[in-house]
Amino acid sequence: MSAVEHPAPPPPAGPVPYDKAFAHRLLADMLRIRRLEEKAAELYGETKIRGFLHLYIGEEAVGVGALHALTSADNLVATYREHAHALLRGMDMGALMAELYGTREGCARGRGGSMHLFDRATRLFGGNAIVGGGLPLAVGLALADQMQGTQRVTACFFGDGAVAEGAFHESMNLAALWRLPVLFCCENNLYAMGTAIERHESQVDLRGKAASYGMPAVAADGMDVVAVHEAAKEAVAHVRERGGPMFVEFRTYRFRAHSMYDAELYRQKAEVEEWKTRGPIHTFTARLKAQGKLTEDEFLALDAAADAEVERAVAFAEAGTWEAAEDLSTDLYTPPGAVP
Amino acid sequence: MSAVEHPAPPPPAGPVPYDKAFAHRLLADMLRIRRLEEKAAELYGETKIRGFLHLYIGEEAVGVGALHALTSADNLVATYREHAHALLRGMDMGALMAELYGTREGCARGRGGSMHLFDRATRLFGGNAIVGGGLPLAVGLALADQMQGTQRVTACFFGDGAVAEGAFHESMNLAALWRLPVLFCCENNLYAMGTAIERHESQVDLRGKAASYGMPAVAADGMDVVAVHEAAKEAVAHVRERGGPMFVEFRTYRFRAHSMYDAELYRQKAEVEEWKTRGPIHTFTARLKAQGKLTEDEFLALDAAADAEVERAVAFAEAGTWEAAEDLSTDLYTPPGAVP
Amino acid sequence: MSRRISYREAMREALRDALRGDPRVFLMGEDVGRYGGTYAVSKGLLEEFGPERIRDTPLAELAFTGAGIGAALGGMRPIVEVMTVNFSLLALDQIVNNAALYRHMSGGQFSVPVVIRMATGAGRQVAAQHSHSFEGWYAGIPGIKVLAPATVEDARHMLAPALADPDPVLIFEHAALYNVEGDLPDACEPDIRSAKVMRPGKDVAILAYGGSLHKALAAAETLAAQGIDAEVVDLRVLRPLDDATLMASVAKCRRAVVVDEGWRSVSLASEIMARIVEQAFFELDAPLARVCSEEVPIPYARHMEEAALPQPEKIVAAVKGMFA
Amino acid sequence: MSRRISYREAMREALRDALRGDPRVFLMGEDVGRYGGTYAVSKGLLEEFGPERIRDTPLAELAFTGAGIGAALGGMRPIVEVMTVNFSLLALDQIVNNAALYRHMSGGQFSVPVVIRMATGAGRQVAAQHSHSFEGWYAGIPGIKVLAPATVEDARHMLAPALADPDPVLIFEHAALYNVEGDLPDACEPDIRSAKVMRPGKDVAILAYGGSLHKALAAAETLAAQGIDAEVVDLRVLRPLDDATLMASVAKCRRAVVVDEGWRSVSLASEIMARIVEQAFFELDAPLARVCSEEVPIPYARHMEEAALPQPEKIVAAVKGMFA
Ligand SMILES: Cc1ncc(C[n+]2csc(CCOP(=O)(O)OP(=O)(O)O)c2C)c(N)n1
Ligand SMILES: Cc1ncc(C[n+]2csc(CCOP(=O)(O)OP(=O)(O)O)c2C)c(N)n1
Ligand SMILES: [Mg+2]
Ligand SMILES: [Mg+2]
Repeated sequence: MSAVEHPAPPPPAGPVPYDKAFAHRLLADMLRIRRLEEKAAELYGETKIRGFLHLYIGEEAVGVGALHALTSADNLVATYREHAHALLRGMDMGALMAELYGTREGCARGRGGSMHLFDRATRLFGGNAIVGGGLPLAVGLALADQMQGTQRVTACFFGDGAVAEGAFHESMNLAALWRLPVLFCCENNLYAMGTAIERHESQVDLRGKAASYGMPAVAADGMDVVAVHEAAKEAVAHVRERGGPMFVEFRTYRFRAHSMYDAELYRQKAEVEEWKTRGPIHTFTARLKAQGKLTEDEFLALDAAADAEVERAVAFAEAGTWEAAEDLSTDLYTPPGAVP
Repeated sequence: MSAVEHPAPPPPAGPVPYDKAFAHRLLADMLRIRRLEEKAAELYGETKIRGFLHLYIGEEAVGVGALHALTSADNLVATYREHAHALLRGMDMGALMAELYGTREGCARGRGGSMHLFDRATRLFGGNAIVGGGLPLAVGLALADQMQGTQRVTACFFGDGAVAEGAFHESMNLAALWRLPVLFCCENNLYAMGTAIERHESQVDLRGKAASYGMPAVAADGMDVVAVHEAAKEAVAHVRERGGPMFVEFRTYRFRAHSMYDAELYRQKAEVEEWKTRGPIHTFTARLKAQGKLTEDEFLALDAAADAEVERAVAFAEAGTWEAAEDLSTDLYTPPGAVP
Repeated sequence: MSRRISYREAMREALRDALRGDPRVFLMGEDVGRYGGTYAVSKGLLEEFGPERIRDTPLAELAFTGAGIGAALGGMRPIVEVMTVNFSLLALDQIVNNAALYRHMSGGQFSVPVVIRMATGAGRQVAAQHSHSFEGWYAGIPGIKVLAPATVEDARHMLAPALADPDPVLIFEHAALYNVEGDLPDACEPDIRSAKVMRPGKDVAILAYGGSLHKALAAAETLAAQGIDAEVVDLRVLRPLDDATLMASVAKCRRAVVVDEGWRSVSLASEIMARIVEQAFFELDAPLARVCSEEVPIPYARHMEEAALPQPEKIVAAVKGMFA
Repeated sequence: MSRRISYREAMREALRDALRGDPRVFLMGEDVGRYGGTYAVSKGLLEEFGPERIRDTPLAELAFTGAGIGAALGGMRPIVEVMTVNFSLLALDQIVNNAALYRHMSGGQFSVPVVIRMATGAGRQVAAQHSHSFEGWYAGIPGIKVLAPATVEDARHMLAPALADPDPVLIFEHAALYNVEGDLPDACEPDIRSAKVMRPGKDVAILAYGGSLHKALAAAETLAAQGIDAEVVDLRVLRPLDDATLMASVAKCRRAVVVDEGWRSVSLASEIMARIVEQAFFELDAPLARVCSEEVPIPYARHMEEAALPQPEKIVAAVKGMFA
């Protein structure tokens, strides 16, 4: 096992410090994401979904743990690997699936697809497919809040690969310099596409970067929804109370290919298998059961509910309609009268 | 005095650990730069020189101390504030002055002016007027050396302001990741144009940045040519022996305006005056005299030599000729037969 | 009634008005505050509006431009100053991939009411890296609007409608114009839609904008003395182009020359020529011509810089070539 | 004699040849090594040439492109792969302000023999931020050369002369072409100077490049069936444009349409139209036309993407409009 480049951390263990309802909510959300994406992969095979499709499978604890630390008044800026984030903000799964289909009922009218989920109602500011491209936006959203006296956190997600981009550096400095309420959430899954973190970062402990901007930083086991949620809660509280930014690194792992085109030449099967044994859903399930907070029947019910939601979403997407080609230019500019 | 935003460090003191000849060389070089630039400022007033002219006055200890730690085989990448660097690499002062005049005899045929001094013979790769723009070049030059097995250091100069640019971050990471022989020389004069470092960097101790890339870093008093030279020697030795990069921060101060258009609204006169009392030339002169390594006559002779060199340079530039307008496109592309 | 004012002061008045009139408006960029603005445009504004609203930024073009876009999404009305168009290349990704695409790509959910100002152009011997004119590239990007005030009137009055516009608006201020004075009429119609005939004529349409407008007007005077009555049109709005005004002028004069300080190839000038040949081909009595910057990095030496840029004499020569 | 080969394999063979032939040549970019190349172009090269010469980079487009320029200055012959043109905006400053200006601005002291490759274009439903075609902008930059291989022959044979060129050369590979197969003749003349008539004709010149070339050829077939004999020219070299070949084709056909996947305004298409009207105005029997991408961010949904891009039917319609 030690031949793998990135050994997995010890499996998450210990009692889950949440009441049953909340623990079930976390589990249910991880299941919803997992089932949604498994279905999406299947639909990709059927060519119902096209373009790029980046799955979050394996990383669900990060999105679920972190987003449950935010309120609906907070802002979210995400990447192209953002099905989980959209769903957890409260986007209807049907609207999400319809967007993957490219129909008019999609959350971005079918124009964005998987990488560009937007939702004004839940303050989801995309779905950004330029690595690092969302970070400056997050800084600006937080600046707007600071200037308007709005109490709000802007959470910004990005991968380990994004840390190498100039955009990361400039955004971190701005946020720290101006003490803006930005929560920088690094989803460190150890790879930027096929490039292992050791081959793209000279210093793989990313908290040191935050320190160099005088920004507090913390790392958490991204395979453990409890660890993620606890770290995120503290970080959100810090940002909310102090007004200044914070950096959180979630150490996680992507179980599937980078996108649908990836032959995964760059990592060993054994490494993936080892990390899968730390899968966020089954380890959490096991802990809850061990603690008597979950029965197998309850698990099956949650899973069935997730499946049913996915089925409904697919049905909704299947019943979708196409935007008219004549509307190609609609909303290139804001129509007169629309409030921006 | 304490009302100023950036109090000056204690004046450089203590014995100068160099023999007379080398000490005189350092002093002579500081004087050459100073006299050259004083003259350039005068000529700017006479409109002999136009465009942007960024003076190094006050910062001479940095260039002189640092460049005397390099050999002629090393590479240099500089900024738009690079008269000193060009001269210290060994560029003929006449060719430099002619470039400021814009004549064909200039080091870049009059095409570059003050911000774009180039000299193939002394491995001076510009004069770059995009803040941070030279850093990636330096990384690439060092990469070429590493790949070709050439033992050479590439020194790259940039200001405190450049540290905020994405180019800095990306370049530091690349150099550290690939262990390239780059010497990152930060001329921290506490201001980026009119923006004090506290208003452009969330963390003003810039060594922390280097640490976040796992790159060794050191800071030196940039008003003290001895401190600069010692730090630079060690850093160059480190890069040469280990092959990996190093970051050196020289803390210095610009006595003149940022460029010729600057009303200096952003800093107090008292601050400038205080720093002037730490002027690198007169403090070094005083130390040498106190140590018996310099007489007033010797000083006057060095100064006169500098003046004479400047006079010759001006005469050379005055006698210059203009590139023909028909040659506007010459060297847009490499002419056939020219070795790139 | 009118008053004498410099382009710089006109721009500053526009900024002051905007800041006074709407608490959501703020200005950010490198050295806009304590330094007083590289071109002294924002001088005095820090004192009146404070460092929150006249916000000096680090050298981080990509992030502060993106932050302006984000702040616009967050309900503010930011004016981002990118010191010069040269440095805007570092911010281009944010302008294209966020500002320009955002509304369309989000299915119409979000607008980005940001204004991005920058100085452009050559003519001050600041050499190759500081003498670019990339506004033509920006004029090719759907989802944004692009303005080029060439007169004190436009310097004074384009900012308000740009800020009122719900979509990203870029304003290119030619650096050589800041010191130019002009008569500012007391009553002006703010308009960011139309081109404007600056000098009516009948023999040839000279279509120009920004710093080149004044060269076109100078050329027209020379031509007039030689019996050629040129019409000079100020494009003013580079995106969307006001085709109707341009075509009317071309149709009337039956000859046209486009003046553009951008490099000749793939320029705004080429776009205008393409539109003329699409829309007014049969009105033309002669091939179109353009006077652009030569396709070289702009050199430092004055005579070489002059040789590289559009000049009134080159415009005159181009026009006369059409009558040869 | 010829053999069947895909565009991807042709490009890979070219890379392999270059790496074998010159120890100064190396390839660097995101995921060129262990991943095998985003488009699998460089698959297998890491195994043959090792991680020094097939160099995976961090996500740092600005710095690694600049490092390629620096390495070229330092005596190497780097091939920088920017994964796609979309991300090249982040590197544009280095390409313009260093690569393109360097030789001229240094008074001829330094050349920059770097090759920068990138995938370009839309058509695979990857949505607005991943579907740009900015090669037109690059074609407007003096100091660089710009190539657009559209055939397996050019994919196989443009790299060697690009590397032999002492100045920066950009190569745009249309992402939709990688899977396309073609017949590669055993003997080829490597040439990065000229445009090429791909289909001789006499009624209308269709000028196209890259991914659009194949659409132009398809349109020509349709037109032939309707009695219109179109000549199709592959631009191949986007800078410097081979005016002579283009004008010869235009003069012969007296009608021309330009096809360009870039957004319509300020595009390579507009440049070619401008040149035609400058150089061949009196040869024209009809207004010029162009078929470009619609001026919108490219949408994800397939039918909307198709509507946004040039298509053979649009080319046919544009041509037929000229005969109406
Ligand atoms: C600026 C930019 N460069 C390159 C890409 C292509 N690309 C898409 S995702 C990706 C890897 C990103 O890795 P990371 O940030 O770690 O996120 P992850 O995919 O692992 O979640 C790359 C190289 C891009 N989209 N944007
Ligand atoms: C990318 C870029 N942005 C802005 C400028 C304008 N500018 C020139 S010098 C300068 C300040 C740079 O400060 P610093 O790096 O500290 O160097 P210093 O001038 O103090 O030596 C600025 C903002 C530029 N040349 N390049
Ligand atoms: Mg990753
Ligand atoms: Mg400084």
